[in-house]
Amino acid sequence: MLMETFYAFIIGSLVVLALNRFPRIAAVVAIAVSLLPLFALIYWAPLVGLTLPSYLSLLRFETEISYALGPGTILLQITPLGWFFLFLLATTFPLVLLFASSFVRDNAGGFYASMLLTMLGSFGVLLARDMLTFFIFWEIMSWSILALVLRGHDRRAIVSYLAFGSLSAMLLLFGFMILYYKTGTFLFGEMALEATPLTLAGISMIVAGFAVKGALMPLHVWAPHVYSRSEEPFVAFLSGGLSKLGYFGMILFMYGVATVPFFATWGTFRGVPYFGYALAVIGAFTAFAGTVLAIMQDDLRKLLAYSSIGQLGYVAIGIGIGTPLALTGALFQALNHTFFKAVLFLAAGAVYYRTGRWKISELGGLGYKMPFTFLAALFAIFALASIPITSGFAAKWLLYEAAIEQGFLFVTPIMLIAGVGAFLYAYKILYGVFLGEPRHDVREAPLSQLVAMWILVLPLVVFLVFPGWVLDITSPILQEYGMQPVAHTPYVITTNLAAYNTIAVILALIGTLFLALILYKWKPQKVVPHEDNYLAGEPPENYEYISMHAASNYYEPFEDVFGGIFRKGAERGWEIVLAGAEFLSNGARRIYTGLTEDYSIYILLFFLVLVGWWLLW
Amino acid sequence: MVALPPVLLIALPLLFAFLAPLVGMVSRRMVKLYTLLVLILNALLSILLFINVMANGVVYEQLSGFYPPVGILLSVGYLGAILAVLINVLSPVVYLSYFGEAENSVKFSMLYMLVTASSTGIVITGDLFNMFVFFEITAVGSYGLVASLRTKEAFEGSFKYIVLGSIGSAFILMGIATIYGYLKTLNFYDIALRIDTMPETARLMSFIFLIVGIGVEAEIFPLNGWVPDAYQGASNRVASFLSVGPSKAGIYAIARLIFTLIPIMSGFELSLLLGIFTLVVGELAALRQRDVKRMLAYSSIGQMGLILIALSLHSETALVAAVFLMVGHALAKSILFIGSRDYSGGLLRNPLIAGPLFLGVLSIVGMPPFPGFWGKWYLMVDLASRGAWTIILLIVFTAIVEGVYYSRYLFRGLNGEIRTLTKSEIASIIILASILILIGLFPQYLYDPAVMAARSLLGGGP
Amino acid sequence: MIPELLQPVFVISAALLSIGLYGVMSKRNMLKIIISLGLVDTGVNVLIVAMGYLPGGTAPIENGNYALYVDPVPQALVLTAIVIGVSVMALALAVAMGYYRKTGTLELDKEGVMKW
Amino acid sequence: MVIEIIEKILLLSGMVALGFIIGMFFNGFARKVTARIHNRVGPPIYQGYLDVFKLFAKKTNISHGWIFDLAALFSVAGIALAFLFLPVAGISLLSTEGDLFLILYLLAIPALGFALGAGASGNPNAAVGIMRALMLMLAYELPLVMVIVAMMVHYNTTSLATLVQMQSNFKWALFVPQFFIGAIIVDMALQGMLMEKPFDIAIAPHEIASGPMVEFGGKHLGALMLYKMMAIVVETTLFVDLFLGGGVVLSVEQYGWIAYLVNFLVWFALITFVFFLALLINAVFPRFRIEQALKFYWKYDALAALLLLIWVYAGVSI
Repeated sequence: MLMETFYAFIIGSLVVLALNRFPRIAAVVAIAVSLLPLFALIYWAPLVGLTLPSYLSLLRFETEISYALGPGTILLQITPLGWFFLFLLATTFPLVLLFASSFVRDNAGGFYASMLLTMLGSFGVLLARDMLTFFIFWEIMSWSILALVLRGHDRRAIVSYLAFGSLSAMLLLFGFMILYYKTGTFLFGEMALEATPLTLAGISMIVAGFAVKGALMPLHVWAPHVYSRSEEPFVAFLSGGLSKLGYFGMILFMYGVATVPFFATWGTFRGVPYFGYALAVIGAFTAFAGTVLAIMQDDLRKLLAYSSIGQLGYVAIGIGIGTPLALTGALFQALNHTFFKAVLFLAAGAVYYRTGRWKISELGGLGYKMPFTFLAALFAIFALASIPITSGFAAKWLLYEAAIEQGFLFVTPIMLIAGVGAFLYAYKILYGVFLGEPRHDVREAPLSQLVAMWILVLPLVVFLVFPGWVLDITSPILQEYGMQPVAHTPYVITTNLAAYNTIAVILALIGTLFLALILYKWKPQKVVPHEDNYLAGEPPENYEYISMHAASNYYEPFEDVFGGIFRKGAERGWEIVLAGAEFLSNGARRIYTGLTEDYSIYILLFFLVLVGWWLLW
Repeated sequence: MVALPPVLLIALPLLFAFLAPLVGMVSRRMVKLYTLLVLILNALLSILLFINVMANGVVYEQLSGFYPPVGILLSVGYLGAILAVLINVLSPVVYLSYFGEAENSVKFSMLYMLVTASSTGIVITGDLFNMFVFFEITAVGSYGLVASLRTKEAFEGSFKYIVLGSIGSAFILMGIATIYGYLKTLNFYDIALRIDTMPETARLMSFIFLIVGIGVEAEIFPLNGWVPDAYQGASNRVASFLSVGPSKAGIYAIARLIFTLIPIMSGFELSLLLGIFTLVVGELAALRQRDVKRMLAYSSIGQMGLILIALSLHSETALVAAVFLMVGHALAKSILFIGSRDYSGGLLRNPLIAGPLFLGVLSIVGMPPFPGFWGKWYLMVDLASRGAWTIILLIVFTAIVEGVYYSRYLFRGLNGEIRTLTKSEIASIIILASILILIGLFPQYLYDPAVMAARSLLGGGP
Repeated sequence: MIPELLQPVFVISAALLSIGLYGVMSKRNMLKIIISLGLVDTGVNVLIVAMGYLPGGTAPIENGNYALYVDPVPQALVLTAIVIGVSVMALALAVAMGYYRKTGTLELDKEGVMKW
Repeated sequence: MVIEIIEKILLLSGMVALGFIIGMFFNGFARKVTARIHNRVGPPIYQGYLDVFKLFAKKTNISHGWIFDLAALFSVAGIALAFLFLPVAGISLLSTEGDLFLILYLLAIPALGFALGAGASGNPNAAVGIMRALMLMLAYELPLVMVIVAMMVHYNTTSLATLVQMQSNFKWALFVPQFFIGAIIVDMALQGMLMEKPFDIAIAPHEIASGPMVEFGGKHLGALMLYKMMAIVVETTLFVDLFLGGGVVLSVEQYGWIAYLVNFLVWFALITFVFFLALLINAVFPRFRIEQALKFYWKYDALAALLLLIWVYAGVSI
């Protein structure tokens, strides 16, 4: 059924293209096809030690397959790592399509077709067994994203995506070629890397190529533009699912193909190879700068985009540190980020669907109008801010523990302060969009959108109580790389330094909440409209909401302090690089003067040079 | 199956081309249909020939009753067969885009058939002077096609093409004269057999003459001044056809020159160097280009450089890459050039136009599974197995530059006032894109012939 | 291999070529360029004819006495080349005419759009 | 088993009640001390109790909807939760179930809950106050976490209970030279945590009408006051646990229940002393604007903390 899944995706994308005029039917077809990876996921569950009831696995999928595609051979095989990331993508994907069924209006067939191709590419990437297969599917994924980006009609998004996409592809290709040159094989399993500077350069290029997709600074420039100018269901999948593939690749190449001893050849810093340490530092910087930039955004989508960049920085930190604890933390963070950021982008989409606005300063008071959207977003925001009553905290906690375990004195505070910064922008979303003055008379989001959001909240709730279950499915990955899994029970995670018991926290919170509730219900209360208190029930003439809802320039003092340093820093740098290339380009263009005399002089000169070179000299 | 003589491929369209005015006398509107039918017939013939070659090996045919080496010999090799199919199949598809035009120019159709026939002639001939003649017919036809738009730019571009083309043909003639002066033969096989008996200097001189002459047609860097001007001045379908027929024939001639005719080591080195220069200059020049046709022309130059690099690496993998690059470039560029009429705005808002153009861009920048990807991949694999990191670095750099300017291209197609293409042009690019997809999904049907072509070339065959 | 007798011919050929190329490289008037191209063609043709020449050779007509004859192939080649050259020149003149009709001049425009 | 659970629940509830009682005492204590420094008489020392009871006894309570109510609930419950996870006088009720990171993040629950309700009120003053409070939090957290990380690496633990244990027998962190500096840095951060001057711009009563609390009244305000009072206890206890050995002077194994009593009294004396220090600073300083506060913490405090990190880095090898 594995090969058939790929066929189903290709045929499905053609069918939905043909159904362009019937968006509803197209959505149904697309969702039906999108469930296939989910079945594969269930069928392969024993691979990571999960035993699911057999009636769930309706379809059978091969665990390994090879398919001759003309010049090359497509080699596919499911691994625990692939399974983990497939879990993230396959669960998110049908739901964003469900959301899209009411959100995407014009040219829906194209949208679903491109989405299906994106998933096709990701599916192949996660199963790839050699570099050719990996690259083919990776690029299919990349260009189908480009097709979706084109729908946004935004210059910066298109140019930055394709430019950085090419950069990423070429870095990968270059790196793959170096590995091929040194090992003589494309198969991941057969590569025995010698520790030479050339291989290190190859691995560095590959990691840099993945960093583009994972939006690590300073390679993140495309992400805010793309995230803020594309349709929300796609962005939810891009940020939630596809950006993880960059980190999937990093783990695969840093711990599957290369190994810790390989990197340790060039020395270690506190038990972490310099290479990993550098990645961790970049990750920490990304986490911090992404957070600072997110605080300063007014466009909801840009805020979420920078937040994505920042949160994914943590994943890079974990991968860089590379201890079992850190890798577990990185995977856990990736999982959390998938679900809460998908929910947030979808919630933003739902808000836009009803109000038609993106600017936080133009929204407000939707909490009472769209309570279910608000609650889903609230939960996701709690997870984003890593409040200890959510699964978001467990991931961050693992990463902090890992950093302290290695004695990282300078990286850890940056991680922590970026975590605090997350409160600031999290509150900005809450206040600017959902709290404060009600300014739009709107209804709750459509059912399909609510269902999509709430199903995505579900894993966050489950892993809030039982973070150990995530550790269960990450353990086989660590074992595959010869590492010791982190000690855990379903709700207690134990490290060398401390333990974290979710049940204790949750029960204690329930207890204290109960106490507070008793205190609170002591006296009755009455609900009055907002204006009644501070406007004494008499709104003045020419009552302007904008003056009352203090959400524009919310963190203005903050921007005064940080704005100059952070805003557009990376973009400027890349613009200089582009300007350099355009300078060269001008030089090359000047060759073609448009004059026959010059052109014929070139020919004669060329002739004379050749004659001189070969015959006389 | 009846083995049809390959000469039909050249003779039929030539004959029908000169019959076209007769048809035109009956009804000028009939001419288009007539031409299309002739071209389709030719495409079918070329496919038959291709099947024959793949099944039975190289097909020879002697013309005009003399035995080789005196008589003219046609020899259809594997690479020749692939390119013959490429040219002859794409030529009617590109011609299809002419149907929407109001004008019914008999001259245009004639020239079109002429160029198709003579480009095919270049890739299936076995005689040096015959090749020269076909080169000249191709060139004359192309000059006329470029000028067919009858604007100032068209005339200017055409004139530049004529000047450089004539100088190029003079160089080819001198090369032929040198070779003939020493070896008294013009047959490829004969020359290849006895090329070692030529004095070193004469051999090098003839090589230089020929590469300078052919290089003008094959769009190699210092010799390709006409390319941007002619492509910019030409109408969209002419530019499209130029990138299918003449340029591919030119690069085929280069391949024959460096592999069969004068296979000297320094020849490969030189063409490698030229390829690198062509690639870098072409891609860089495209980066800042605002005129879409001109940008595509520079991009074509870059692609030619890439193909030349692949050819001059002298290995099976690289030659397979070259075949894929040629096919991919011909298909993708013809799509993009047809889409370049009035490109300034809104074109990509129509899904039927956006789809093929998007696929074209993907193939050019080397995205899988399109042929451009296989070309780049195998080229990289070959370079990597030699550890030629400098060249890889340059290719990587130019690929990123390509990404930048094609992204600008895509953006420009999205915003602005709504324009569209004629129905026939849309049909044409859709057919081209389908071929692109088919090759992408079933690359083995190109791969196997490509491998045979590579082996044959490396063995000194056609 | 090449008879010394022919050396003046080579000189003539080279001179024609050089003049032609110089014309192409220095003139901007279309007619002058076309004339220069004609000179280049002629130069090359002279060279090819000279290649086949044998001192004292006759025309290769089958009359039983062809021990010493001029190589016919170059002559055939040159004939073809001349034909081609004429057609190219005709086309070039047509293009020049068209250009003239559009712009009213035969000078190639230095400030035109067709550059860079 | 059941008895054990009930025992545990009673202990926990007692601890929460104790926290509230001490918190209310601190409120009166603060007003008294400040008044004396200002050479006034001031309210009686039990004024805190009176205020809270009065607010909870109010008949009319105004709310702005369920999100508004969440604020009071979450702030009280959250701060109590944080208190339970702290070792108090060496008694670790829940503190072995989590660690310092957990406590740092638990402190955010009441703050966010509070902010949620204040935001839901729709009053611009509240929004401005919350903005300032959050920025202040960002400001003081940087030096705070730097010092905490330095301590974690130095002691090679992240558990606060273990940290307190390692400081028993008067091996207080305060007496380690680098952490003496650390204590000063954290004390400055504590000033911001407690929102005492010069860092009380967030709740500035004269400018933005007490900021976040402006819309609250009756039991809502009572709950928020409870939260503010308890927060004083939690934050000073955190300081004492970090640097002053958590107030543990006698070992429980050796002295039995007397040890509990003595430790408890010492802990109480220490947190009072720490709070007293904060009050002294509070009484004599004017207030910083928010960007000044940010610059103060990130420039001077954090710079000192950076030096501390370098010091610890030089001294620690793993």
